[in-house]
Amino acid sequence: MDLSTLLERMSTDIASLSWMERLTGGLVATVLAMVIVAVVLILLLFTVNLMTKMLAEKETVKVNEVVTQQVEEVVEEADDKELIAVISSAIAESLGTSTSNIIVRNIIRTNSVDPAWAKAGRIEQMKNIH
Amino acid sequence: MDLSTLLERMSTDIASLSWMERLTGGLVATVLAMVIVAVVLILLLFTVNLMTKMLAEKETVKVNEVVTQQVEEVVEEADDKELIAVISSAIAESLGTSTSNIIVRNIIRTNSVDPAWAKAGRIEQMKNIH
Amino acid sequence: MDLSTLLERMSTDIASLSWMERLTGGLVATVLAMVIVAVVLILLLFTVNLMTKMLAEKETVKVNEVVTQQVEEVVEEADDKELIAVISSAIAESLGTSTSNIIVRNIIRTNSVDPAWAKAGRIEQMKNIH
Amino acid sequence: MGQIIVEFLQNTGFAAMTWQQLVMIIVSCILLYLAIGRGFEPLLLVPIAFGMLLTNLPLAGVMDYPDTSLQFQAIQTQEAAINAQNGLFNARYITNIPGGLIHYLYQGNKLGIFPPLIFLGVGAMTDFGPLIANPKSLLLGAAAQFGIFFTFLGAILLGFDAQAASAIGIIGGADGPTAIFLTTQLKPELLGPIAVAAYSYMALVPIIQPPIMKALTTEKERQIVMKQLRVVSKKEKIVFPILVTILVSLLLPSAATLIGMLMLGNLFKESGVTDRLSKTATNELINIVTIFLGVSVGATAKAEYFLVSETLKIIVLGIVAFGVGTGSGVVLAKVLNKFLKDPINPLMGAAGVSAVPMAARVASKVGQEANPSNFLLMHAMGPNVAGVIGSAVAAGVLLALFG
Amino acid sequence: MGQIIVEFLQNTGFAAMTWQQLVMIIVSCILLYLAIGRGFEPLLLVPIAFGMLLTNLPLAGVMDYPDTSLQFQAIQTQEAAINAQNGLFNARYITNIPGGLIHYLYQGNKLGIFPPLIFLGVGAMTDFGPLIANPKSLLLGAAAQFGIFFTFLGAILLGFDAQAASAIGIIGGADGPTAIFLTTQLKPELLGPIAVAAYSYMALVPIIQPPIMKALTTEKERQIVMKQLRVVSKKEKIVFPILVTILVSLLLPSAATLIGMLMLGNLFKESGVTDRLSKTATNELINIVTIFLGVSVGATAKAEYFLVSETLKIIVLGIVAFGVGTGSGVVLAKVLNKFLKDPINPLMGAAGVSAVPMAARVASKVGQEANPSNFLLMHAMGPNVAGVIGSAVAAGVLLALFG
Amino acid sequence: MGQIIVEFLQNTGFAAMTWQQLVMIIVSCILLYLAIGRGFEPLLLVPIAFGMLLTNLPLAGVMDYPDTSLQFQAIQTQEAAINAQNGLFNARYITNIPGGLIHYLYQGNKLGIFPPLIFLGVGAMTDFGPLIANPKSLLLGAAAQFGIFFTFLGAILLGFDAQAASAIGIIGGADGPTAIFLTTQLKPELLGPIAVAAYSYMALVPIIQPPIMKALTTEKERQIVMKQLRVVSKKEKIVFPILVTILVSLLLPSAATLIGMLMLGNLFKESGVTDRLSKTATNELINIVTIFLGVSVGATAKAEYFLVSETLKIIVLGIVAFGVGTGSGVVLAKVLNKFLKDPINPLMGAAGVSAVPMAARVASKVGQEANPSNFLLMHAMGPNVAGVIGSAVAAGVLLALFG
Ligand code: NA
Ligand code: NA
Ligand code: NA
Repeated sequence: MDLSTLLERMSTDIASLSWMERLTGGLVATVLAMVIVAVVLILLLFTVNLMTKMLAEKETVKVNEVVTQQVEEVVEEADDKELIAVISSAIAESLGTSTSNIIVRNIIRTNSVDPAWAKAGRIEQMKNIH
Repeated sequence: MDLSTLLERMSTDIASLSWMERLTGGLVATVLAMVIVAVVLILLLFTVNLMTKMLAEKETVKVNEVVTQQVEEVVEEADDKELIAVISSAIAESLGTSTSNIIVRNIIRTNSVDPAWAKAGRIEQMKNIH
Repeated sequence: MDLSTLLERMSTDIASLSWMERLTGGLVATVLAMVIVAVVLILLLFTVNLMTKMLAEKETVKVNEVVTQQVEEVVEEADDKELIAVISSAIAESLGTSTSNIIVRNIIRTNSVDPAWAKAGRIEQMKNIH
Repeated sequence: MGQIIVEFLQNTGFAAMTWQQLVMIIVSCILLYLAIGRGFEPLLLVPIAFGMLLTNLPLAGVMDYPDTSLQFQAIQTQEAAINAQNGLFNARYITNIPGGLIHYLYQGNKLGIFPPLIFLGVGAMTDFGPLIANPKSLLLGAAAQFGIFFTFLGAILLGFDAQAASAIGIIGGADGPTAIFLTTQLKPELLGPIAVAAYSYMALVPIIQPPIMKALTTEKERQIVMKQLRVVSKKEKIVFPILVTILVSLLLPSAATLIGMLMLGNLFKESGVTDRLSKTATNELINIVTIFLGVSVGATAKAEYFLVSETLKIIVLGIVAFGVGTGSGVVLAKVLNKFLKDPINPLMGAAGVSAVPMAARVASKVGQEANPSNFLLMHAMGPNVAGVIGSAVAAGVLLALFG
Repeated sequence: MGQIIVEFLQNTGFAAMTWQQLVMIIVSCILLYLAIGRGFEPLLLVPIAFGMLLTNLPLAGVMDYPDTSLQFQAIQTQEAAINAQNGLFNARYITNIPGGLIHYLYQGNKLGIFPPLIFLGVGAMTDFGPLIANPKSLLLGAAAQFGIFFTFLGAILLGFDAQAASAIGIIGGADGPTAIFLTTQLKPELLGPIAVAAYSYMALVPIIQPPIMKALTTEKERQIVMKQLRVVSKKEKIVFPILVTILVSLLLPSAATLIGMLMLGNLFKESGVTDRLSKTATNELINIVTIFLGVSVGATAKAEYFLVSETLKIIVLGIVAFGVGTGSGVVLAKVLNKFLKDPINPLMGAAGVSAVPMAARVASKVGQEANPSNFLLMHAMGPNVAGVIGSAVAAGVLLALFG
Repeated sequence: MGQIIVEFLQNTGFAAMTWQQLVMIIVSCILLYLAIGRGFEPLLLVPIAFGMLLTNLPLAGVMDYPDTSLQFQAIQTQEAAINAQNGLFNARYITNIPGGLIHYLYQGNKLGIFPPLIFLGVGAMTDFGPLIANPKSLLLGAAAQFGIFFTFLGAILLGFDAQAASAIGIIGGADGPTAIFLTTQLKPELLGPIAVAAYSYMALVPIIQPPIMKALTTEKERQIVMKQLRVVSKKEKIVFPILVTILVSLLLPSAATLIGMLMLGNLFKESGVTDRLSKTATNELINIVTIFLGVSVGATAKAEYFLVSETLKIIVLGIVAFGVGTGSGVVLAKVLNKFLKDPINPLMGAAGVSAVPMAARVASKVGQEANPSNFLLMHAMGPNVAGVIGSAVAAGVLLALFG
């Protein structure tokens, strides 16, 4: 019985195989499978190395530009205005002055990608889907 | 062959039609379809005009009332309290006083419909679904 | 006709039953069903009472500990930092000083479980699912 | 050309419309008005009414069956021949022309999938704390189901068969998903009127219940003050859903699906370690299912099935069921008071019909009218959530008897 | 052992690949580049391109049919025998070997479920206010559909049958879900090229439309200023979707599903009492459906069906449809101006092809080039959303004629 | 009346319960305790354990098959007669009595739909940066799969057939969705024990792995410091998922579905232009699928299939698979160090079994015990995510050999 038939019978009719045949078949399958896994991942390793080299050579700022632009579009001014309004009034209250006397000019938001996304709202959605 | 049969055969057996028959059928279908689209949208135009007039005559504040009420229910005070707590303590820290000496009385939130919705939480959900 | 057959025929062939038979069958079903509902909920009542007593005896802090730990893990510092940055700069602006001169040391967030959850982000997700 | 135009006009909905369809379209517009203009259960009435509208538009075919075929493979091996003799054929089920959109959405109801998923979300929104703190609430939750069985009897006497009578009675459970679940299992052809009646009466709780409550109680009874509920520990809240699932399912296997999903949702909430799942069950999942369930429930209310004398009977029987349930809850509370040291405010009995949390709010409000300093909401939540369990159990009993 | 390795190598995709598949893999990578690197409709092109990639990987079988059987139950009772004589058999449909993942996802397209769900979400994102304020926009929305029927005629003359010609023409509607819905109903085998063409041209609106707009208008016409739109009341916005559903579905029953879902979504948004459902329709539901729809649409573009001469014809006819639609909208606007007191800026006509809201933005931008102080975006949104209704109506007409 | 009560009692779950079902109910409660009380993988163990509970409640029928019929249409035209002779019949598949809820949810597993959707979400949560920065991690990810095949051999020798042995071996991949996907394709009847074993061992990583890691390494080896990983560019991260999909699917077409969905999710994340889809894939979609998958996986653990001697063997073989995988990763790292200029800390090899990101954290923690100033987490993430790819590839190999 050749190996190919042996593997076939291991999945269709293992009861008919002797213990020795099972051992042989199991060993063959184990070695074969492990070799294939290793070969696939090693080829992947070479390919990733190749990719890294190729991209490093051609590296430009093009992609980054697109991404940045995307992020900027998402930032909603209305949002910051809300925050500014809240904070101004809080400060005003605590200092005993009226809101209109205080101008919060520039709030730098760190780490704002995710929340901004969530707030981008209907307009942004219509822009993209459909 | 009448037009109805011609249209029928265009979808079941177009290969048997002559080029002239196809042209005729195609033209008929095009004109017919365009007319129907136009008629539907023109009727819609009249209907929308009619709707506008009818609603304008009867316009009351009933619907608005319901909606406003809805929105107000959604606003959660807890939320504002959280903000007030955060801001007070920040201000207190920066001024070197204890939180309990500062009372932030009144934070006006603009544009708060959407976030308030998200925070309305379990109670509001149970109220509506089920 | 015994009651069991009667109930059977009420669902398969009610047209063949006399009005009296329907009344009998209906009454039997009503009483039977109501008794079963009552028995089930009364047994549940006893069981809940039992549960309460058993858990009261063994009550430890184990479960609470786990839960607390869970909640604490969820709190993301980055988040508070963002808030601190925003608030500091707002205060700085309003007082006319530079941000780097103000240190907001300690913001106590109340009621933060839900928003924290939403912000816990990718890392926390990977930790749990998969 | 003229002939084509005539043909086309004959194929418009205007030409094909029956007066029954026109009536149903008007009914659906009234329901939309009640939902949007008056705020009655809009999250369910809007999809239901819109489904009702779509299904009654002539020739639109939104509920049409698909045109399907079976393609058998030729039998060419000995194995295939042996299989064929045992009734096993290689075959593929093919859709030639797709069915209407709502035909597909409706499968979630027909196969009993959507109502338990709604229960999963409801469970994840429900706090059983008041029930655990005061398990006697379960008695009130049981009593309020009497309306279901009383109406069952009435429906039998009016000529409905046992399955139909069960589905009509369950309207008295004041629980939409349970009513839909039981109806699709026992009498799918009545789904339209029963679902519409169930949700309408749930929306009308603040109008239906107070007169009954006041008629059955004295001013003094309504003033009864109840002592504050104890705090329920986290552990109890975690054990409770598991315990209820096991006990109820063992006593009444046919209730396992509804109770199980309700309690799984609650476990997601109370366990404190599955917030992601709890959040999804109470938001996206329940919302998506609500849209699909609502539209397809409404779409079962086709004119030809809806505008029949049965519908009128169902609507009348439904409100009887509702009223009797309210009343029997109140009466049991009064009976219990003869035996209890700490009396129950009998209004709490009315909250047992479920319709969470509306019935509890109504009960608490009527109580406060009698005694403005009496805060009963938490006490009413106990019978209220017990009523959810109670009607699921009642549905299980009816399924076991006539399923 | 050597034999096994040879066998294994023969079973790799490298050994089985055809040059057509290689071409398609390269095409899908180009589409990914356009979507990610250039930002063209990424939310749809990324899933579509990835589906195209997966389906053309040899032997991967992501679209494979399952291996299924029918198991008939033995006929053992008299009732079963009688049923059998009437063609009714107790039987179970069994999956022996599951199909490919995308085979299952694709059912949502094939059965016409996904496109109406996308429309539900689109409706919940759309503001029909500008259309209600200026209903004449509907005329422009009608005119812009002429490209569909013009192309239909061209496709007929190029030898396509009426169903194929309809599906090709609908590309000119500039509306992805409508194109997919009509194609799956009339000519599913062309879904790949038609969907790819429809979404590509929608992405290319800013490049395709301006030259046509400028060629058909004078500088002076483009400078026309339009008076500000009136404020539309909440009530009008609520009544509008109900009215449109009823009127359009009665006139054209085959358009009921698309129009109905679009308007249900809009009602969720405008009613103000179903925010939960509106939010879900515009977020999770549409996102999930978009992923599944996109991947499975892409997966229909198998090399053997895609790389045929018909595809080239479709791509050429598609851009003709698009261009004629743009042009006919502009021309109608110019014709209308001969009759109207307040003239329409003819650029508004180009917005009628839909591709919401890109076409409206392009029209408004071209207008501003001619007159920097002229803000036309709101005016362009009217014909733009009218174009969505218009192409759904056009799809309904084609379905009615050739479905 | 008495007779009815007796009948009813006989139909309770108490009367019908077997001792095996009781054991399973207790097991499910223990799993709930481990999940909730001890925090072991609660997001999956809670649904799994609850599904196990429900499925073992006697007579509850949550996994019941529906009762279905086929209705053949009468053959009345010549065309229909010709079709019939070719085996094509007009017929409709009808559900008489719906199946259990979990029967329907389970179809998502049975048809291989849920695991790839989980992978879509996992991909959108995964950062392949550490792997791209140090591709040698792939070798460790390959080595750690040795446990799978070692256990396969053991299972064969213990008398399992090749399909069962494959499904048992894949437990060593420490990857739930992959284990479920492979098992449903090769040996669905073992899904219960295999899924439970896979998720349990994944939860026990912090207990199982450290002793093995310490036994196979010297204190000095564990102290090895690795140099910081380079920054990976956005472009590399975008190209990587496309590249891996194409390469792996061409080499091993049977791995295309899992790898493809993993990489599509990752592309949603890294492309930066499909945030909506990425967010949905990592939240609502994965949560909904997790609930359905978990409950239905648990429900396959019915007492009669679960409480058999095979289950014990599977549990023992599973931990062997896990341990051997951990060990072979460590050993390969030590072997590699003989050839590399910059040595690898051999603990990194243990992270290759996947169980993302738990195994990486454990490896980094054990490293820090030996050298408190050594931060290895990012280095461990490389082999860790390589292990996900590795076990998907291993599953593909087993499918190709025995599918
Ligand atoms: Na109830
Ligand atoms: Na259009
Ligand atoms: Na792995």
